[in-house]
Amino acid sequence: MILAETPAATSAGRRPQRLARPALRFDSVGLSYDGRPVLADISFSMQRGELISVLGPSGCGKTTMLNIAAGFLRPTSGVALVNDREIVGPGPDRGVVFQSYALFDWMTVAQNIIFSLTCAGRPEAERRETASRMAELVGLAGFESAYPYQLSGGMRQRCGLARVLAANPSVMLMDEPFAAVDVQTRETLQEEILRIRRQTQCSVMFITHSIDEAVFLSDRVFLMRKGQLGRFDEFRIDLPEPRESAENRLHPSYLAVREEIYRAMREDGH
Amino acid sequence: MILAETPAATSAGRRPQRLARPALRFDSVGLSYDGRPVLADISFSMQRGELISVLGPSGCGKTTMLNIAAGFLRPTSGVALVNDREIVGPGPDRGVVFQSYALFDWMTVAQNIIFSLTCAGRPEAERRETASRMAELVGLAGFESAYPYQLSGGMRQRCGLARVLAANPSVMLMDEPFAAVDVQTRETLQEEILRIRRQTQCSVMFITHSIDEAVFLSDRVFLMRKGQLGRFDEFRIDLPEPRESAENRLHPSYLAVREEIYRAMREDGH
Amino acid sequence: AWSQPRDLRIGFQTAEVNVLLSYATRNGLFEQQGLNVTLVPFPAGPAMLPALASREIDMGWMGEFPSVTGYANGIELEVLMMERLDFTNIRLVASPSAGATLQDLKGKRIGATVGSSSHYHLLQALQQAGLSQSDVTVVNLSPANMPAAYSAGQIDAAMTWEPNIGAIEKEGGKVLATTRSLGMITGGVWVMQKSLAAERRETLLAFLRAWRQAQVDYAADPAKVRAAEASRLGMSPGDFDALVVRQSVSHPTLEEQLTADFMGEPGKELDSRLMKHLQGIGDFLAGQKRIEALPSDWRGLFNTSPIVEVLGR
Amino acid sequence: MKKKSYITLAILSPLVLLGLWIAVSHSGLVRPVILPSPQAVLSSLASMALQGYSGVSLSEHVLASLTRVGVAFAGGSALGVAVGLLRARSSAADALLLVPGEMLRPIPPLGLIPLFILWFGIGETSKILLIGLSVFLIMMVNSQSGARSVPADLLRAAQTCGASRMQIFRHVVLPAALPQIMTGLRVALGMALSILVASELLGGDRGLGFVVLDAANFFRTTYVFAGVILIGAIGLVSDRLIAWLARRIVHWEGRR
Amino acid sequence: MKKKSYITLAILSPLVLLGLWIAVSHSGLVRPVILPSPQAVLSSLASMALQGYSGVSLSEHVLASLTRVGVAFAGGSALGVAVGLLRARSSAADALLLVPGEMLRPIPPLGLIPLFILWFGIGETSKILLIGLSVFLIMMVNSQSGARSVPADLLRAAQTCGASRMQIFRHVVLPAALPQIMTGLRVALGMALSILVASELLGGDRGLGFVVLDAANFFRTTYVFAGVILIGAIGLVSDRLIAWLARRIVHWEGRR
Ligand SMILES: Nc1ncnc2c1ncn2[C@@H]1O[C@H](COP(=O)(O)OP(=O)(O)OP(=O)(O)O)[C@@H](O)[C@H]1O
Ligand SMILES: Nc1ncnc2c1ncn2[C@@H]1O[C@H](COP(=O)(O)OP(=O)(O)OP(=O)(O)O)[C@@H](O)[C@H]1O
Ligand SMILES: NCCS(=O)(=O)O
Ligand SMILES: [Mg+2]
Ligand SMILES: [Mg+2]
Repeated sequence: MILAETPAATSAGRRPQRLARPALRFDSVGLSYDGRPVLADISFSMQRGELISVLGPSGCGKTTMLNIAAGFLRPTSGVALVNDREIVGPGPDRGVVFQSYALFDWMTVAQNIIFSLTCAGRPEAERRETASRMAELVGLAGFESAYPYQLSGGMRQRCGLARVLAANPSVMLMDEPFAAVDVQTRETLQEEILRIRRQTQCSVMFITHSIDEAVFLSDRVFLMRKGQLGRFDEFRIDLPEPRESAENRLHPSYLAVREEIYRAMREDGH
Repeated sequence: MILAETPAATSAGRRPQRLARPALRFDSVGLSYDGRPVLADISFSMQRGELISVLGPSGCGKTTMLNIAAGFLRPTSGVALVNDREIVGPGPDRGVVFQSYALFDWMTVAQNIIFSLTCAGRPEAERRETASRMAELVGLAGFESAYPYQLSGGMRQRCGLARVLAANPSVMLMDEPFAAVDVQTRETLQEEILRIRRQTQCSVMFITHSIDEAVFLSDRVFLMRKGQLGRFDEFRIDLPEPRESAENRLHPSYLAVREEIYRAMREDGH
Repeated sequence: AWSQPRDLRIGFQTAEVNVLLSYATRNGLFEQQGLNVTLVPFPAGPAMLPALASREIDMGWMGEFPSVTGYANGIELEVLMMERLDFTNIRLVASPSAGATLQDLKGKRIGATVGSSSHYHLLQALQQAGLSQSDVTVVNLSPANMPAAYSAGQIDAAMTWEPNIGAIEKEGGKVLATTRSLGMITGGVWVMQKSLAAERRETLLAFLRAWRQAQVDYAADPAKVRAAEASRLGMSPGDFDALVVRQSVSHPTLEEQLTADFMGEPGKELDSRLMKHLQGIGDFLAGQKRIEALPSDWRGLFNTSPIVEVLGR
Repeated sequence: MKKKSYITLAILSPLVLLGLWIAVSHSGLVRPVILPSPQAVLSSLASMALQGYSGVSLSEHVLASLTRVGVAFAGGSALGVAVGLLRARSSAADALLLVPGEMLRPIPPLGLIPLFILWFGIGETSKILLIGLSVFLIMMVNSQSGARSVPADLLRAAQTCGASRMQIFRHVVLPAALPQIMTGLRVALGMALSILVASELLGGDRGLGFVVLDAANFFRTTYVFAGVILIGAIGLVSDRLIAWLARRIVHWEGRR
Repeated sequence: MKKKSYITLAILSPLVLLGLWIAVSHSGLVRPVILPSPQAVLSSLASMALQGYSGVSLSEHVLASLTRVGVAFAGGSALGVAVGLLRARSSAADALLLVPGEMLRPIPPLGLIPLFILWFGIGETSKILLIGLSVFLIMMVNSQSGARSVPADLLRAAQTCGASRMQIFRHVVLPAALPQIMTGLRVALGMALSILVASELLGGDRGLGFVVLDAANFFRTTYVFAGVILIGAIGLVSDRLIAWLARRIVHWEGRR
């Protein structure tokens, strides 16, 4: 258990690194809403291909941190960088799965999923192929032409996930992407994300309330604490490749970290 | 593991019964959206003071079933009854925690929480007292005068929960009420619900994706299956009183049912 | 914008009586002269001024009062002729309960169309009765709205012209004053763009020839000529004849235009009776502060040369 | 309420009003100049339908008005929506258009008529511009407000999908503003028709506005009523058309 | 864009237009009868401010118009919101008001003037009713559409909280419709001011509409411009006031 460290200290990731520069870096980032501080002096960096999960009590600032990485919010102090360039706004290099889904009500499931391809002017055939592949992947096959308001909550959430996966950005920011999804689907999608990450070397920041999920997925877990303005403890996870193999869920090191995080949380509760 | 049974077969509940008539009863209920059937021939009844959890894959019809109980949707066939009267629309006898939160954006957290008291014309003092008690209960103390858009996702969800608890209805219908809430808060709130149920003898229908949560909370668990039009398996849970005691989470019978449900789910996956 | 050389856009007033104009258009008199006439309707004279200023109509028929307003405001217009002279077309009609004399109008509500000949008449009538403008309430209404206002008891009296003044009499209104009883003169003038006479003389002359023909036809067969306007107004020949009688109307010939009673002999326009009348209106407008200043030169207001040319003098 | 009883009520209500009108005009309480009887109005309507008005057939009057309103409505609303959305998303555009736009809105069409005659003449141009201007201004306000109500998260989602400024307009801002745009269209259409009469003060010898004005000039109250009722009927039909289209186009509204 | 540069642009843009106006009117390309110079308009404005118009001081003209518009706007919008919300939530009310309401909307104020004279006279009543009617009709459409966009879940939530029909109106439907109601208010205010001139066709000797009409009748173009600019300025100021209020009241809009 290490306290939030300097970027330099983090740079030696577990995963073989293609590039020295981090995919995402926060440097003394602080943020206040109307003068009320929510985050203060947050620093970390995330390597290319790394997957970091963020755990923490409701309202501690997870979404806020992700919004800064996405470029939706400008930090009140400090600086956030993606691929070593300051983040000044949203961009297609960073895909976001929204906690609120943020689907376009006027587009069908398929149109929502392939929106980034439409924007990039990809050919019709490719769009159609991607739409059905992604719908299949997230379990929405057969609902391609339904509208979001005709979907269940979990189906909406999966549609939002598919939209980001279809865009295939180099950094994915996922805000509790499986909160409304059943256990079975959840496990399938977790494995899917690990597979995609391995194939595309994308970096993922993943917010969740499930310790199991965090440990199974991540290279590092950030555990935020209540009322600490976003200060977090960090846990490194080392599990054999392929990470998505179901056996990892019973791996001793998995169980150990899980236990460690669980205890840190309990501690915090008192 | 028993297949969906007739109302008569269910009527012998575990809990001492005050009234013979069930709090909620579905009688061969079917529902189609624009001709596409989602539920067919669903029958069950829920006793006064009973807590039933509904588990099932995303999109299987849980919210639809709850919407019928709430009176938001009229069954296409069959009949749904609350306290032996046919359900023809929503009413204050049934409180609902919405999957989408459904908060009033123009009201503060406190105003949202006490909306049912405002409607009932309760005195100012009582409203103020309830608002702060409920905000405290769900961990929103200090945010009474914030607006919903100033809250995090989990805080919004807890605000929606507090609104229903404040109304204190005899039947509570909760649609994944803890989906966006962290483990710690979740456990506290689970215990809170059990305590309230014991004190007020209210009945609760509780939709969740967490097997642990379902087993810890419920007298019975309904496990819906994919593509079965809402047909469900039923599991009875017998745990010592007080149900909310944390020790129950390690009780052999808890672990056994959990295992049983988990296996049934896996089975379904293939 | 000029279109074809023989195109002529004529403004007229829908709520007025246009015997010769209706006859000439409906019986092809303009076509016979090779003209292609477009009639453009207006509710009253003042509304026609912007159309003249922007050269949207080539000529228009209006009371002499708004023609002075326009000239004094710098619109490049000329009076071609006094088309009509009427002594009882404009009348002040009051409800019997409002009183029988002009003095009785004190404190009453009187409808008039501000900026038109009827407005001028009303102010003159008040002056003669020893009343000031603040002794009555002048209600600005378009002629068409006056019978309604009168019927509903919203005005006690109205100063306007046929056919609407006739409609008010039909509702029981009694005449208190006319142009004649006030010792005034009034009528209708043809005004035109300055450029019409200067640049499109043939078109203008063709119009005058057609007009002359209409006057000749009217003298020869009044019933036939009146039929066109009677039908436009939806009136029976009998009713329409009665209306014309109520107007005490005459249509001076082109020859008469060149006498001192009307536009004056060429070169002596400034001394003509019509010119004096119009200058009187100018003084009135200036006194009422309705125009900023009197025209520095009245000579440009009349152009008698087209009539001279048509008459072959 | 069932669709059928809705339609019954919707038909019944004007019939009751008509009954009242008949009763009042037959009671002798109100003189016919003040309120002509429905029969008289109907016979004027019939005579217009059979013989036309002022030498022009009724269908030509209707067609002339519909053409004017149609062109002005189409042009005005297209431009209004474009400018409104632009103002909502670009504060530079908003600032530049603020004072001219908001000062123009309250300016009375009647006050503009002399100016329009001066600037655009008395032909169709002037009439169409006068109507189109009102439509434009209403649509500008409605589209701008509609665009302002786009949830922030949707704009963000579009940006992370790599949508360009234009694509965000087309695929996010415009659809999100559609509910208010459709409302605007309904208001603007009513407005366009109601300005028709004023616009036909700008000369011309055909059009329903001309009929109403001309009939008013001759105190032919039954024709005024007939003309006004025709304009009202056109308004009713086209309003229902827009409302029906709105429900089909904005199918997602209120569904959450 | 920063607030400061927004304001700069907002002030700059009318100044540029004014500059253009000065340039055009001095270039000699346009005759002063068609476009008077700003200086001439300004001097008419000054003379009105100092000596009044037609024997009545400028402040009295402004006050008369403001009172009319104010009363009509307040009354018309209160009633329009009430009826619009009612129509949105009761299909019986909607059915009953459908035909009369939608036929009334396109009916031209100019066509109504003779009837208003007959029925309500030429005093303040008529003027206020004529303006109020337009405001009412616009607000009715906007509130109804606004109420239709209430998310279904919110209505359901209110019902399960035991809210009565009235409480649902007051606490859910009205606030949810507020964004469209505020838009409606802005459109309706523009409309109210623009009908002022038509309403002042209904007789009377004071009010800015009277000034515009009277000046037009005497072809005093500079006064027409001056009057129109005053109406525009009143519109601009009150529109900004409503827009500012709207932002404060509907603070939640677009925040998700
Ligand atoms: N308004 C609607 N119109 C049409 N189909 C709908 C509508 N609402 C739900 N459905 C369909 O009904 C099915 C069941 O939806 P429901 O919301 O009941 O699922 P759920 O079990 O609650 O799922 P989740 O766990 O994802 O919330 C889904 O297939 C969904 O697409
Ligand atoms: N728009 C806003 N205006 C004001 N305060 C805000 C706003 N958004 C969030 N906050 C506050 O910032 C804090 C952190 O919110 P955030 O959404 O980042 O929490 P979170 O960690 O994502 O919680 P959850 O797990 O519930 O989603 C909360 O106290 C919240 O009230
Ligand atoms: N009867 C003359 C009317 S006007 O031209 O003076 O308005
Ligand atoms: Mg969050
Ligand atoms: Mg659901």
